[in-house]
Amino acid sequence: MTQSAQTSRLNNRGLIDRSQLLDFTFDGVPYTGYAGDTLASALLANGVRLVGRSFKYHRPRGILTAGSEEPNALVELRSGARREPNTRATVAELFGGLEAKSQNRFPSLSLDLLAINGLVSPFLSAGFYYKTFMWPAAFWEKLYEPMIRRAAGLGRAAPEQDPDSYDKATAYCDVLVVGSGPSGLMAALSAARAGARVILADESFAFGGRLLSDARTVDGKSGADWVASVIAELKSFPGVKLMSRTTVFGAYDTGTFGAVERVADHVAIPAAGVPRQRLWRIVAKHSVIAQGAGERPIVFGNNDRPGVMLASAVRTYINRFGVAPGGTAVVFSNNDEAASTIQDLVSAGVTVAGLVDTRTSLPPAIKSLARKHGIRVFEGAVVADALGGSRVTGARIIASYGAPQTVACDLIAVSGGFNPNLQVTTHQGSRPQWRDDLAAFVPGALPKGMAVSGSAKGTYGLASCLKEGAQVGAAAAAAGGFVATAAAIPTADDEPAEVSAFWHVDSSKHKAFVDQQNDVTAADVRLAEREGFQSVEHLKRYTTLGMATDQGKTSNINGLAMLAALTGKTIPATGVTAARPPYTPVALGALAGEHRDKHFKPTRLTPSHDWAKERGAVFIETGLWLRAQYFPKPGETDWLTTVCREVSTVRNSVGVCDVSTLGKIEIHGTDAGKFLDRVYINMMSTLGVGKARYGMMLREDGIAMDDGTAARFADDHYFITTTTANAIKVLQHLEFCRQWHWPDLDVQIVPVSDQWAQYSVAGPRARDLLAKIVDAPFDISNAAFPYMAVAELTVLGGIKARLYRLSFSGEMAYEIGVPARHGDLLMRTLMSKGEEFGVTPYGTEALGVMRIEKGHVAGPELNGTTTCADLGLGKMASTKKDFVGRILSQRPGLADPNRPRVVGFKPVDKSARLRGGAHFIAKDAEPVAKNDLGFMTSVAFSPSLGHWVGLGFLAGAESRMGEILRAVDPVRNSDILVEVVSPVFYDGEGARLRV
Amino acid sequence: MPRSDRYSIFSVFLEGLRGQTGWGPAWRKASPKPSYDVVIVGGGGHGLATAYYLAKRYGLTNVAVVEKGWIGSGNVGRNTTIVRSNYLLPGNIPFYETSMKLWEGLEQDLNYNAMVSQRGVLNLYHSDAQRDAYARRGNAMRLHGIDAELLDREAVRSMYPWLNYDSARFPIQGGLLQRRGGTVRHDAVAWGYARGADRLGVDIIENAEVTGFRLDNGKITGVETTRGFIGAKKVGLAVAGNSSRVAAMAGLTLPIESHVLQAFVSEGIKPLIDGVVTFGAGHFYVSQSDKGGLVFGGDIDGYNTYAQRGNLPVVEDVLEGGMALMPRIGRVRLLRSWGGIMDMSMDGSPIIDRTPTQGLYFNGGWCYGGFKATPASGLCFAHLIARDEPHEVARAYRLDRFRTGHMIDEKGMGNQPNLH
Amino acid sequence: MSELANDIKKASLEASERTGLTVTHVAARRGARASLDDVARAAFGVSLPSSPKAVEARGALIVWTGPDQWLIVQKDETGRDHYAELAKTFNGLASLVDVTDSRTIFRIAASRPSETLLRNMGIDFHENSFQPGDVAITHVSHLGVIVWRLPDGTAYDFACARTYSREFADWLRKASA
Amino acid sequence: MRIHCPHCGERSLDEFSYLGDAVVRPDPASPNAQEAFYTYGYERSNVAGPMQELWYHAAGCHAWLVVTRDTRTHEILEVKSAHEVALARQKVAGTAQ
Repeated sequence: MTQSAQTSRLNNRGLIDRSQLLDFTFDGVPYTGYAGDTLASALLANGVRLVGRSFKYHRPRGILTAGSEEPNALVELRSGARREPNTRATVAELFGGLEAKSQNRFPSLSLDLLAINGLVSPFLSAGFYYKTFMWPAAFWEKLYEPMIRRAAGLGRAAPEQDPDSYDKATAYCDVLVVGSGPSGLMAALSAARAGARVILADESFAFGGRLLSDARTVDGKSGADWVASVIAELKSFPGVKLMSRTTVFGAYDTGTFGAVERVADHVAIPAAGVPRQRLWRIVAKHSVIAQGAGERPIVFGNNDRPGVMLASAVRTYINRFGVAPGGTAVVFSNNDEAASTIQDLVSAGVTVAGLVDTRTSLPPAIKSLARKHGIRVFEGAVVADALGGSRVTGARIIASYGAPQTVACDLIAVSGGFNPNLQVTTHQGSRPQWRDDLAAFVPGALPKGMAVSGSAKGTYGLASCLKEGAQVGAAAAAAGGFVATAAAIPTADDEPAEVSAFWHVDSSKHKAFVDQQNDVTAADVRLAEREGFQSVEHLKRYTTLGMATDQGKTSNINGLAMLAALTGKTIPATGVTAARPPYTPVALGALAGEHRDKHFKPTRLTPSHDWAKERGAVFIETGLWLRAQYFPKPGETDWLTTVCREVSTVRNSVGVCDVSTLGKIEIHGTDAGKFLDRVYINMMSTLGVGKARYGMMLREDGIAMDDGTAARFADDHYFITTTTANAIKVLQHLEFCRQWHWPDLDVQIVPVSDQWAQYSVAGPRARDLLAKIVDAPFDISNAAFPYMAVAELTVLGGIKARLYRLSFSGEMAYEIGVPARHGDLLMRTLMSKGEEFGVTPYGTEALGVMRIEKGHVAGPELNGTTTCADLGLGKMASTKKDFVGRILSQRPGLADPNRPRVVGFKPVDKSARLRGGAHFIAKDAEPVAKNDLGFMTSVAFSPSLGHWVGLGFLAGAESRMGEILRAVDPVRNSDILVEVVSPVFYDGEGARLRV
Repeated sequence: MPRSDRYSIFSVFLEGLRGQTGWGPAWRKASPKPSYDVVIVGGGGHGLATAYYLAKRYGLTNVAVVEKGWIGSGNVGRNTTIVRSNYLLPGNIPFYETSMKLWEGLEQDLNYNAMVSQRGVLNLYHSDAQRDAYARRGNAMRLHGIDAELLDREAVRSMYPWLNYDSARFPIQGGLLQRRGGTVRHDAVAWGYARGADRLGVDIIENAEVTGFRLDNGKITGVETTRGFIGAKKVGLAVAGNSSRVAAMAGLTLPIESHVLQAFVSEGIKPLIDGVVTFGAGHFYVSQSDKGGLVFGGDIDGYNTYAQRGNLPVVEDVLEGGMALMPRIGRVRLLRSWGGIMDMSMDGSPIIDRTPTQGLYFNGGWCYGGFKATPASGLCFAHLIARDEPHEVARAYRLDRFRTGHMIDEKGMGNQPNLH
Repeated sequence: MSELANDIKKASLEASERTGLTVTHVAARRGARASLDDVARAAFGVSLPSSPKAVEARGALIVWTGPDQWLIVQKDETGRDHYAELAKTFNGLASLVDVTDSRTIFRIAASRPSETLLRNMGIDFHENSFQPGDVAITHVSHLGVIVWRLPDGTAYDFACARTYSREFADWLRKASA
Repeated sequence: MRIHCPHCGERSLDEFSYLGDAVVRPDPASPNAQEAFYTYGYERSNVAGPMQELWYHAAGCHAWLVVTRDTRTHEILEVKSAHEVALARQKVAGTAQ
């Protein structure tokens, strides 16, 4: 059942589609509206005026505007997981089934108990909280702040994850036109006719801007009809992209614009596969900003009462939406647009009870218009106060002559003049300029490639806007190399637009709101000035003026003008706060696009992934890779059991691990050896063909960057590996060295990480297993293919492969590489042929256990602050050559022999568990910072030794070998004794490698 | 003197009854005197705090702060308001803990409510290695007597049940929590210190841009400003973001690059996030202001710049992190984004030291840790200027540490400022 | 592994994974660019492109992939080892690496990009901007890709790193819908 | 911000990574190498105005670039291949000897 039947809807008026009746609810009450309505216009059509409560004083608020600058009519739209807080009813497009709720009220909109804040408001002046709530200190977090936090905020975030999807897109054009009012349309038309690629974007669901809102004619047609004809022509150009429901929210460097398209906000639920919104990065060679101008209110007493509305919004509701926003109106103005407002009100059957104009002498045209309609004119007068509570009941008018008078009305149409919507022009740092004749700021110097047109530039008057748009559009296309002439200017009149600056009625005893959303009053501005907050930025920050969701579109200039009056400075000397992106608020989800949940970052799969998945592997995220962590067998319920079994199998028989994640880089060229000598600390040019060598690279600042192996396949051909984590960094570094440091060297660098499936085959039976897959006549005997040998060969009957006799595990081991497409086959074959040896696949956990048992350093030790000496690799550095990092590694702080070094640790109580991150303290010392000797970096339970083992950095390591220390771990309540030992726990002589 | 100079619930009540007419300026609009004992260049948080502590702790009241625009116009008014002392390295921990303790007593000290709010800072971890790195950090804090707790996944879940636990690309494993960490109302810090310094006799001179330094025999004698020459026995620079530019006027080259860090605030919503949460698998950290806005940020844009604005790719990167961590905020809207220029030092840690010019002292290189450091930075800089020797908790912040190889590199990124 | 399910085939767009190819990375040796060009012209009848272009000659598609670097994409033929032949041809003038398995190559058979593909590409993919024979090395949705438009204008090839190819196929499915 | 890669054409900022001041690695054999490397590594240009800097086309052709960019406005004044700049530098150095 509908509550009321759109009692304020005007017959035969507006651009709504009366054939589509739409049901919606507000605060649970059902209403109807039409397609083409906004939520605000539909509410007004149903006579609803009270829409929200204000931020601080919880005062009743209605609808002030008809656009995206709305400070008051904010609602929670939709419900459940789709709940959208702070949605401006003035731009929310009506759809069937729309649900909206008022916000920031308790228990209901009409009875808000927090309105009591209004009664104590004398004490809640601007910044009062900086002066109190200080005693006792502990009460701030416990009492005062929770109270403030609960009261603050507006709507509520959705209670669960956003169920809708978002998308990102990029578009290129020669000319981007932002705004489709008269000027924007003509700009787009001129550019399109010249053959330019044009994007025309408008935040509304309908193109036309003010042409839809004002009763004007262009070329003898109604505004809407003329718009339709232009849009039809624009559509006929293949190079034109028309984007409605698209807000260009930010201008960034080099012609890049951020825009958000509301793809499916006008339906209840987006269709399958359709995103709710789409983020556009628009790259424009030239842009035309034609976002129009926004009307500003005049500040007077109780100017926030529902029923006080911008005059331009009154016209929009009448003309575009066919709604009478009131029954009896008072028009309060300082400019000539009052005439249009009066005409529209009268034509809509609204009684105009008075025209109050701050100007002492009105233009004759306005006077005769008023006379014609029998409207009382108050010249040189102001509306000092709106009367009424939850809706306006009258206006108290004070003229320069006579006593104050009260005029009954339910609508006060207010206009204080216009502010060009220049925000986007300032995003790259240009400052606006003040124009006294317009009593407004206009765009200043513009970023390269940007032009402004129409009322966004301060050009008022329909004919002038059309003309300027045509010229600016043609100029933009011409600048892009197109032969362009301005489109013929359609016939239209310039409306009079004279304005006389007027900001604030100071003759009221009531609260007069400057920033309606943040409840900043004229008294707050006065107080801030009195306390010395006289910079416009101080005013903003102290009072919160302009910091609401409209970024002060309806309040900044008024506040600034009031401050200027108080300080005696001019407005331009007072300055203006900077507008920042976004132009209007943008859903956070849209800025993330599809990159959330599992798609936050891409997932990289190893060549044996499918096989490992079949095998029941548990996977772990390693950077962007998904790697097998361990391979539980049926019956194994504890990861440690599985990992110990994998390690033992490798140590006693053979295991296979996918190490394809290592970075792999081909280094070619006649100077390849020379080049590698300069990037590794050790010699690589002396490496024999068919051999591999462990290598370490430093950053230029002398700190260890990465380690890996270099294999030499020919005089001019090396193959190097990097750690999984540093693959990209090392490639970038090598390219830097090649291109910038030593451009004369003949070196070619080719990344091949993805080319090779690379598996470690490790354990005493590794050779036996490999013998089964290596094609004859390749000899893999220890004599023919010893430790650190490498070779190119074929396996499995002709598959090209590379074999490396390398060991990370400490066992006799190989790494075998095959082209990645054969990786799956190779793994399956190794598993089946290895059955007789009891082969096991092993994952990253077992890999880590064995490297710790062997004392190999890895990521936790290569932490970006350690030198190779710290890592126990100081002797590797060649003294016969220069290499990256050599010079700066000699600085005293890095060459200091007392720096902490890597050593091994084992628990004194063999059953005790070691913890990474524990700190070392001398056995009898207090666990305080001055006694801190170092910290544990890597730990593992060693199945080979039957107890935990660890690596860590220890100050004075050499003199502490064998010492018993405390390993304290207060964050995990652990404090145990450990013995300092060699970092190599297993096969210290390396005998097992070489068999 | 105005009727209500001391701030309290009583004065607020009294002024409420009297139409708020008895308040005077929070700080005088001072004009420069011919000379001072100390001139601090930079009316940001650090400069104002330095002046305050010079007067309050070191008895130097013939002090001026010169500011090129309005006080607090730099990073003290552009940051994401977080305070914490959860540092890793011994060169940093005592300093930031000194700062934390000063925050805890700030309001009573200044008689100004800067809304120091200790609602906890939680750094999430997403892997075993990250957990151990946080354990190392947490343990280092505990050894310094600072609170730190290592939480597991369930403990994190009980604090923030609606983060993404079930469909995350990098699942949350736990977090390092410092309960004493939190947020402070940033502008109020500048105003509070300004008011405090003013009441002790310090001249705060706004709209006076320094255009040069006057030297005599290698010793500083004063600063040239757009409001004329101001003589000074000692000059302290606290102009982070512009350090290189200002120091260049004194012939100094600094191990600092200027980079932009973007910050963001959403529309106000009812309480959602109590403390500060940082994502460990992406560039995103967030808290909620008392007004209800989600205040968040991510990584710096990564190129040298003096333009106080960034570009779109970083905006997207930050929000991708945000949505990955908290997919509930998808329909909350971004209200405003802005950029602050960071003094990125070559090891990610600050510099508080003498310069080769006698009487000229330098404070800068704060990277994006400057706000939380404000009180200790002011105290230590005041100590250095007054005593001509470093404060004991700021001894590591030497200008020459890069030359000697004694870097304080928390992140291990080396001399690459855009990676810190 | 075939990364692309048949379900992405659309009436207007035909997407498929290309198999049976040999892909060779060719990087000019220092100072050998001119001689390399001579040899290439002798072998293929065309010069190696110096800008992001792909040229087709004698069964090979030569794709610029950076300064002095190219991919040579050839269809496998029984009894021929393209890589070995190229290595012989360019011996001493260029470094060659068989990178056949480094990337997965997807093909969209279309004479112009769909609206969806156009907006999902980060570069200007408009048919007049990205013309037949054009090459771009770029990224889409955090995934690196080398894309070229066949010189005859009949199709677009997307070469993505093999280990990301499932992720890339997901993107392609969305981007070509 | 968009950078015109001399090889690939104009691309968005997110394809590039930044190193900073385009300074030349000092001669490690020079007697004041310690000081020269300190200056090279730590006292880099931080000018407010046009600056020559090194960028890497990470998501593109992997070329290092020398970009002249105004740090006050982000306006890019010139982009060159770093490899070519380095070669020219060596040529000049060679001629000087």
